Amino acid sequence: MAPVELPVLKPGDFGSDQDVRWCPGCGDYSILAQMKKVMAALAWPREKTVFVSGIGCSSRFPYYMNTYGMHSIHGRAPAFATGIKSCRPDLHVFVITGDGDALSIGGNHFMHVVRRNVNLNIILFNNRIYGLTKGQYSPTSELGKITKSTPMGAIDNPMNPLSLAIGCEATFVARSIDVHIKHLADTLKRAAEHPGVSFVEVYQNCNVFNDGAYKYATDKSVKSDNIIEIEHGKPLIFGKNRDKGIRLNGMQPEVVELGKGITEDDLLFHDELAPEPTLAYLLSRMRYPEFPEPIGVLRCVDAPRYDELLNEQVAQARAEKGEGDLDKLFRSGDTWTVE
Amino acid sequence: MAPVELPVLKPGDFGSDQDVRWCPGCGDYSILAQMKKVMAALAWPREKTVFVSGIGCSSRFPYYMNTYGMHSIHGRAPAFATGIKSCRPDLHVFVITGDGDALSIGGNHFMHVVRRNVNLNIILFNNRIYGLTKGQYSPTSELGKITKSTPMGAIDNPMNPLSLAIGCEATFVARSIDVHIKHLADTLKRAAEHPGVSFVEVYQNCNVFNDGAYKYATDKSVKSDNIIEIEHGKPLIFGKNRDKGIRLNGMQPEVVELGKGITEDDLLFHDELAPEPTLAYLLSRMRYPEFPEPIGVLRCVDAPRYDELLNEQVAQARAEKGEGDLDKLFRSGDTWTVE
Amino acid sequence: MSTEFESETDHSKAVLKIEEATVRFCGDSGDGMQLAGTQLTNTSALAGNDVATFPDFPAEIRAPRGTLAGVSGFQVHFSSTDIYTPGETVDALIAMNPAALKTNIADLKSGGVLIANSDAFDKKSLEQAGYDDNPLDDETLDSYQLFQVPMTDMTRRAVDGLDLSQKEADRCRNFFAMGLAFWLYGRSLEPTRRFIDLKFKKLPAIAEANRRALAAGRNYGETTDAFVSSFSVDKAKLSPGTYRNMTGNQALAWGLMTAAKLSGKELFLGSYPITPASDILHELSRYKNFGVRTFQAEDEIAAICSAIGAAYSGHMALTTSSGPGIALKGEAMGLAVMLELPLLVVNVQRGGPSTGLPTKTEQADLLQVMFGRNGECPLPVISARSPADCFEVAIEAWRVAARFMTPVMILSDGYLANGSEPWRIVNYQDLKPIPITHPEAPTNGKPFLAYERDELLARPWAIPGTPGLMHRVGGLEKADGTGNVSYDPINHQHMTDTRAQKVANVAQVIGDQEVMGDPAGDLLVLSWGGPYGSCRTAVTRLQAEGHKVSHAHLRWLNPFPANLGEILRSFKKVLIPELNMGQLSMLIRNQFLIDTIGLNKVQGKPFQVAEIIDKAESLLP
Amino acid sequence: MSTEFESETDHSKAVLKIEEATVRFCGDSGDGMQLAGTQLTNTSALAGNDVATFPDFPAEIRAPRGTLAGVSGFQVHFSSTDIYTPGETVDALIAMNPAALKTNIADLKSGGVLIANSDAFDKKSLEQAGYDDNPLDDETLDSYQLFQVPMTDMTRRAVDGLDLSQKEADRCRNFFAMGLAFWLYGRSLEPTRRFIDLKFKKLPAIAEANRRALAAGRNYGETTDAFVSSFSVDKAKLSPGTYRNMTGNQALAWGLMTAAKLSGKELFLGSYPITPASDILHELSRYKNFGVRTFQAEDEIAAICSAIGAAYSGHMALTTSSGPGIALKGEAMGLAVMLELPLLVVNVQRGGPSTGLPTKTEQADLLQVMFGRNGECPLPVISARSPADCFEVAIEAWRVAARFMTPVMILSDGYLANGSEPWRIVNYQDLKPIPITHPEAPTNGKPFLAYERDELLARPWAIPGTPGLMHRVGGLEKADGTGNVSYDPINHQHMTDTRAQKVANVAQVIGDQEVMGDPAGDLLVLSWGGPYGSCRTAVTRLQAEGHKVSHAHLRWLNPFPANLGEILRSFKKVLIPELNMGQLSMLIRNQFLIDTIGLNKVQGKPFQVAEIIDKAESLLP
Ligand SMILES: Cc1ncc(C[n+]2csc(CCOP(=O)(O)OP(=O)(O)O)c2C)c(N)n1
Ligand SMILES: Cc1ncc(C[n+]2csc(CCOP(=O)(O)OP(=O)(O)O)c2C)c(N)n1
Ligand code: SF4
Ligand code: SF4
Ligand SMILES: [Mg+2]
Ligand SMILES: [Mg+2]
Repeated sequence: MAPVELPVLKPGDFGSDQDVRWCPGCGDYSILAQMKKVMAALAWPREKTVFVSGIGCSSRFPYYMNTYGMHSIHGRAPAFATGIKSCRPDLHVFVITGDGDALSIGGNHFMHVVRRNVNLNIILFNNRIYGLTKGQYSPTSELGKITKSTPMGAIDNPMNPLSLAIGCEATFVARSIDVHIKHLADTLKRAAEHPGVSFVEVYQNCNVFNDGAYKYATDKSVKSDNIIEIEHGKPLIFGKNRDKGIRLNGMQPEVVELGKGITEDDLLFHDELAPEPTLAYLLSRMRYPEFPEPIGVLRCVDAPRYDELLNEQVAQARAEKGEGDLDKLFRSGDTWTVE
Repeated sequence: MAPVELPVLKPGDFGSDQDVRWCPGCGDYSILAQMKKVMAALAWPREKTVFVSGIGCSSRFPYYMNTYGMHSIHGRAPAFATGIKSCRPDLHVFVITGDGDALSIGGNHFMHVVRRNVNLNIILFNNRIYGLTKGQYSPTSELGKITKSTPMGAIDNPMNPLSLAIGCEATFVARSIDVHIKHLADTLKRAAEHPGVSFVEVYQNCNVFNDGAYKYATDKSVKSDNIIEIEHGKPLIFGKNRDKGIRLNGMQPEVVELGKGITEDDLLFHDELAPEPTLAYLLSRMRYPEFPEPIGVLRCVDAPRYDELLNEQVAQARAEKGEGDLDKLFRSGDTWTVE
Repeated sequence: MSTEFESETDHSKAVLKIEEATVRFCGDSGDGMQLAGTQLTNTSALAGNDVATFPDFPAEIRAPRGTLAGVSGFQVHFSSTDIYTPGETVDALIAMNPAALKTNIADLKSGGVLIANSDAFDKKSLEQAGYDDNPLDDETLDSYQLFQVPMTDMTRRAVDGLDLSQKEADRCRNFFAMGLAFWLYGRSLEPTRRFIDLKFKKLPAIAEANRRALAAGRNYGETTDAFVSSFSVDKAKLSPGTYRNMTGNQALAWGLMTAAKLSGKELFLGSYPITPASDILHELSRYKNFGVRTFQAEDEIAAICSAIGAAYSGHMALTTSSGPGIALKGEAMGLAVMLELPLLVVNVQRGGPSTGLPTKTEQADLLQVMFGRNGECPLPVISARSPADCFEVAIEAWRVAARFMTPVMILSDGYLANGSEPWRIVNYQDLKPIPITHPEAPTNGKPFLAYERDELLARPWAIPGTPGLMHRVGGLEKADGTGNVSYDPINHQHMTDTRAQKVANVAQVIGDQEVMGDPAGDLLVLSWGGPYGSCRTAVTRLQAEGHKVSHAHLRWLNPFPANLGEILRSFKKVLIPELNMGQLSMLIRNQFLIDTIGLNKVQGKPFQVAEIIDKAESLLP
Repeated sequence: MSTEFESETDHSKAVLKIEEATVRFCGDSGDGMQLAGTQLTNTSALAGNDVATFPDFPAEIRAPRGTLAGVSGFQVHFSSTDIYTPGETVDALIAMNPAALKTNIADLKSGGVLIANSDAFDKKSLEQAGYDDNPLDDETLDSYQLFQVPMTDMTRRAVDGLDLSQKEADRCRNFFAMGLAFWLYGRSLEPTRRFIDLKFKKLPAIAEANRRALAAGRNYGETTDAFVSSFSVDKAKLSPGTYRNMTGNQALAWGLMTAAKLSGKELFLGSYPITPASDILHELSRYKNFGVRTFQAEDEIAAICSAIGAAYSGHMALTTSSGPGIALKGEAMGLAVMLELPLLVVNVQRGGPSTGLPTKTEQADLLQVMFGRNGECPLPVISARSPADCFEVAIEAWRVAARFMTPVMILSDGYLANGSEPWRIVNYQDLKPIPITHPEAPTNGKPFLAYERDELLARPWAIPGTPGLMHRVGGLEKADGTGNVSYDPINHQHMTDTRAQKVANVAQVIGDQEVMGDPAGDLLVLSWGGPYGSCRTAVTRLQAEGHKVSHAHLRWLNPFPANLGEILRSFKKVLIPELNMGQLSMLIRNQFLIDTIGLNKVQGKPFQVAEIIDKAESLLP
């Protein structure tokens, strides 16, 4: 057969014919835009890609992508995706979810899909609020947060999605920010390319119910003090003048100023390939305001993938026993014949 | 009122009138016996104690305790317990669960009760198998394990319950072993006394469906090489002759032999009070056969408790607004009168 | 700052006295239509009318401004006579943009008043709404009294000089619309001014702007030539008393708090947010000083399980949700039935199946709540018939739950939950207490029997902390009396029968079914839940026309009142209007073998009175 | 090693020819009773009898040895005529200990053979079983033919010299019991010897011990004076063919694999273990070389969701569970109805409510599977009537699911799942293929419509990977045709009606209801599921006595066969025996307004034929 010339798809080709219905100004728009760019860059056929989501503002995402898609039920997207990927390892399967969808009602599926290392790409739009149901607190909302369901302030210790994912031994863990579009696109692309489960937490602004939740991380004047872009093999440096760094003090990270006898070599060097997840765990614990919060890839390691293993077992069984023969099966073991 | 002389209760007083129905030889018997001892030692009134469980062999536990108890539904015990404790902070509430109950179907409730730091005592009987349903693999079963539902071997990367709990910032995390009865009793007692959520993983032998799963940790001839009893403030030493230790190499633990220039001071010292859970996380990652597995208390820190905070909000609201007055409420805001 | 304070009754134009009116504000989600509707409601109620309202939200997510999906509406029905519904065909429609006009015009009655913000009918907005031509300019709207009002412009002018951004200025448009509507129906501006003062206390410029816009709207009606007359609606002859307006969700929350107090209990709510039930969680979480504990659980399963734990611990326990969440609670509800603990489960129904139409109303969960559990697993089911009725229903449900030691299901729906009507304020001390006793340790040396039963088959509610009563409960079948685990076949039959009989016994306390109208006749309209109002109105009208029609409205769906069969058999035909495909019908047909006639509709909307009348007339001789 | 090989037919004692016999082995869970029963079954089947079995497990957890809770039983019914049930009153009971005797003796028919392992009736065991005195020694058992056999002792002697521990020796007792039973019914030892050879290939000492114990048991019967005669049961006149014995769970698993192959699909099972459904998961997980993928999910919700994902991806998808797990799947089932994807949901029912009686059988989930979802959410429901029938049912269910693009519920129960009967092996190529086509990209430039329907209202099954058919599905109501989200009221009504009509259309393909007996008469026994066998036997006997009774057994519970109403109305009375409190009755009464008579029982056990006959007789003129 002659090689087929594939048409080159542009980001716009990944948009569906449905009106995008997020609130004007919502951070979700930016994530959608970056995702389309990444799709174009990856140049996978659209029909080979499936977006699966739960319920929430963020979970409307699949409707807006001109790929296959499923807007499922609240919290369960990882389970649908596991079924798809287990049967069809040829497909690229994305899970789009929110902080409530993934971590509240869907926490268990999230946990298990991560520890099984199913080859999915999970993008969590973390706006630290329930957007779709109009403003209740979520598992990532801060202590003391006043919301519709917590008029005296939230009293639940918030979850740290990255720590949780690392607790479940996620093989790819990253964080990015809705408005940091280049970083976001790069991160989404790396996540898509990772063989195994990839988990990206995206800081997303809900300008209606939780506006400014990430101001510290997006506001030009302060962000370089409050976030730190980590890169494999590089020391942890941040600050507007790149004059601050993170040093290890025993098991404890500490912020130091460069100069005054402290050089880059004294700093913690990032190693996203570390086989043990302890470093990634430590990084995930760095939280504003005590620390700059890491963005970028915290962990990226190779491990067996559930979906592949499952399909390998099928192949192996066939190789060892031959393609199943029903007539033979029916007649195996004790049978008797009536004439 | 004259002080009432409380009768001193013995372990046997905590046994109910129901026949204990585990398989002969099951590790659950030992845990039950130690729990009764701990109850007697704590000397809390029996009526102030509630055992809540899910479904599984282990979850029959409440029937055998002469306290209040609830044998609930599969995986949900933490949620029932949260309701009880939120309303009745005066009660001592224990959650008894299995590896399937807590980590498979119940993973989400486990995660949330831990991160909320509800003042419960969670004892997980980890036999790495589904006992009650007769031998399917569980989330803690090893890769490659052949069970009724995995005739070609399990392909799910097993969960590490301690890592998960630490990922959720558990304030008390410990591990013990069914047959290590003194250690078990001490650990259960410390867990019971911890203010906040306490989580104890107990290695439990299911001699019917997974016999010998913990042989490496219980067999006299090898156990001292394969487990390490950690103690706060003490260096990590193990081995039959206490001649081996754990040293930190960057973020990575390594096994070293004492002597030959290596002294106790070179070893990692345990600090269960470390405010950041990274050390506890690192310890939780030490797994047989690469490492001796830690038993004892990995983490024990103080943090606000959900149930207390909730009841404080109630008290605060009453203090600030006065005890609610329905008649006043009904007449608040816009009303009108028809003569 | 200057605010105009002319006498508001000084109408220079003709005033037509009418009996009732239905007014609907509609506009973009951001246009403040819910507020406008609420203000008109309160003002009308304060003026002594009977009122009922129905908000119509857009789908959960916010659509871009100006699109059809983003339209939000609020309907107010006020009357000098008793009313049972928020009205159906609309007498006056205030449309803030083309999209709002497009989605709402079908409900405006022929000849009705249509006020459109003509400034909003620009090319882009028309396109967004899918209009090729401007309907204000052609003959499309000829059958209505169309008033084109340049609201944006007038509002901007009214607030001129207050140093507001244009966006801020435009946000006052809804007050302009209110002012105009208030003029049209002879309403006082005072209550709304008070509201403005309170709400914008910290934003004096905004407060003043809204005040001015409000006045400008009123003045526009009064002054321009466009409107030649206004309307007046007399006071209704409501029972004497003090009233307030309440939505169903608020009434339910307050009823629950009242029930708690009446039974000497503190309330625990385990819930997970879901439209349209979330507001009960929001409301209850505000009343911690009433001893209310609310727990936003990680999911619906944890929510009900925490509530069962609370019930076991001796609290008044509750969980709230809507259809999809109720589906998730089925397994735990089964446990509650087995444990025989008092528990309230509230289902504020919405359009299904699956995620369905989350913001729309429907009654299609009746069979789910009856049967959505494994095994023979009966529990009592009660339903509310109007927003204010939710208050009573909550109390009655708890009375039964506590008396019978059983979970009780409360059915509401999106229409009741968000709709509102006047509630005659009760005095707490006039309410009948709900007596609850917890056993103490037996002193006669006999062992405590956790499943010993009283004359109605209820078991004792022994709570942790009580010495001598330590016992274990669980989901395995239990031995009669002791409650220990039992696999005995005959015991299982006995316990199954007992649980069923206990629920049947509820019929002994709920009283007989009442019938509005003659106890026999050609047609009985049998209804439950939200359609109460439309059915009552329809039957009242049919009776006035001399038809032998009566109306019976069921409050309890399980068990049925003892006399229901007798009533049903006294009519030649039985019509059951339901916002589902025949779920009550199924229960009635099964139990009474009567060939009921269904009027079924699943369109996310309540019945129109006319629909019921039409159907009934087709069945009458 | 020496094994005795005397001719097994060389009976020196009298042989009584009987038509059928029901034998039950019972003992402690550790006594190997299931194995003993299975061996007797296979041997009898190989001897040409019709057979049916019913194991009776103890509650899920293992009780201490010798306790009542730990008793395990296995009943075998074999016959020279067609049989439909595993028998009821037992002809011969083999009891390995006092606890087993105590729990089983009530089922032994008066005058029946009772073989007791007298060695096990020591003081401690008697106490554990709650016997004050040894029933073997007093008059308690006078109405039975009691044979006291010192099995423990005899077995130990038989294996003497094989260097086994006492525990190992005692484990051979079940083979002794088998040998004795085999002698009693003139059965060959050969099949069991083959089994021993295979099973203990790697443990020659154990194999030899079992072989010896087996022979010893046989010899004991042959030699001792205790037994004066044995029995023989002729071959049954089964249809010609090759047979094998199958349990319901195995038959279901194989049926599913067959259905997959017939439709050219690979099978995906998402499941979570639960009694009594787990064996389907176990069985299917063994056949990866058939392209079967099994996924043990973290819970039942993930199980069904993964299956829906698999269905979307184009596989034959399945989820299996029992009552409590099915309750958890309700929300996701609703989504499957909305997505209109083919999916099989298997509910192997057990005793409820809640955790209930996990190892006992019941049919009390019918209404749950009909209605346990929010909103109007219909799906077809099919039920199996016997263990082997599960094979057919699986295929038929998938045929409908794939044809109509709908989830289909398959009802089995603990009795069918663990019971077994002969299955006449089919030839794969004799089975009707299940044609499935997936659309390809339209070439006519028209957009692909994911919810366009064919004549039976099924939508196309477009699968990911197909260029040009990219589309999104979801749980919000969807527009007719396109499948895009739609909040339109009329569309919602239309889609609700369409989903209902689609399920109703299944009646067009399932064929008419058949009646055994006259098409009209005094009484129709209407049954579904497990009670098929008892009902068929009962009606056959009643007919033989000349009564005007017929039997109709429903396979599809939703929709009903088109001619069902006509049939029902042709009988004066309709009796519906169900292992629940009247769930099919409810559906029938609602739909046909017929005053059905229920025979209802929830005792964790199947019906006895006599129960049905008694009830039927009470209704006959
Ligand atoms: C079973 C069920 N429970 C509850 C809901 C209501 N619900 C829809 S989305 C949502 C949470 C949304 O929050 P998040 O996941 O953070 O997404 P966001 O809207 O913030 O993007 C809830 C509670 C539902 N649709 N289904
Ligand atoms: C909803 C539901 N799903 C499944 C089951 C069946 N089930 C009972 S216990 C259990 C797992 C038991 O394993 P584990 O929690 O490890 O406890 P163990 O028996 O090993 O102590 C399962 C799957 C159930 N009872 N309820
Ligand atoms: S509510 Fe918040 S998250 Fe949802 S669309 Fe609007 S801005 Fe975005
Ligand atoms: S099956 Fe295993 S865990 Fe369960 S009681 Fe028996 S030995 Fe213990
Ligand atoms: Mg969110
Ligand atoms: Mg286990």
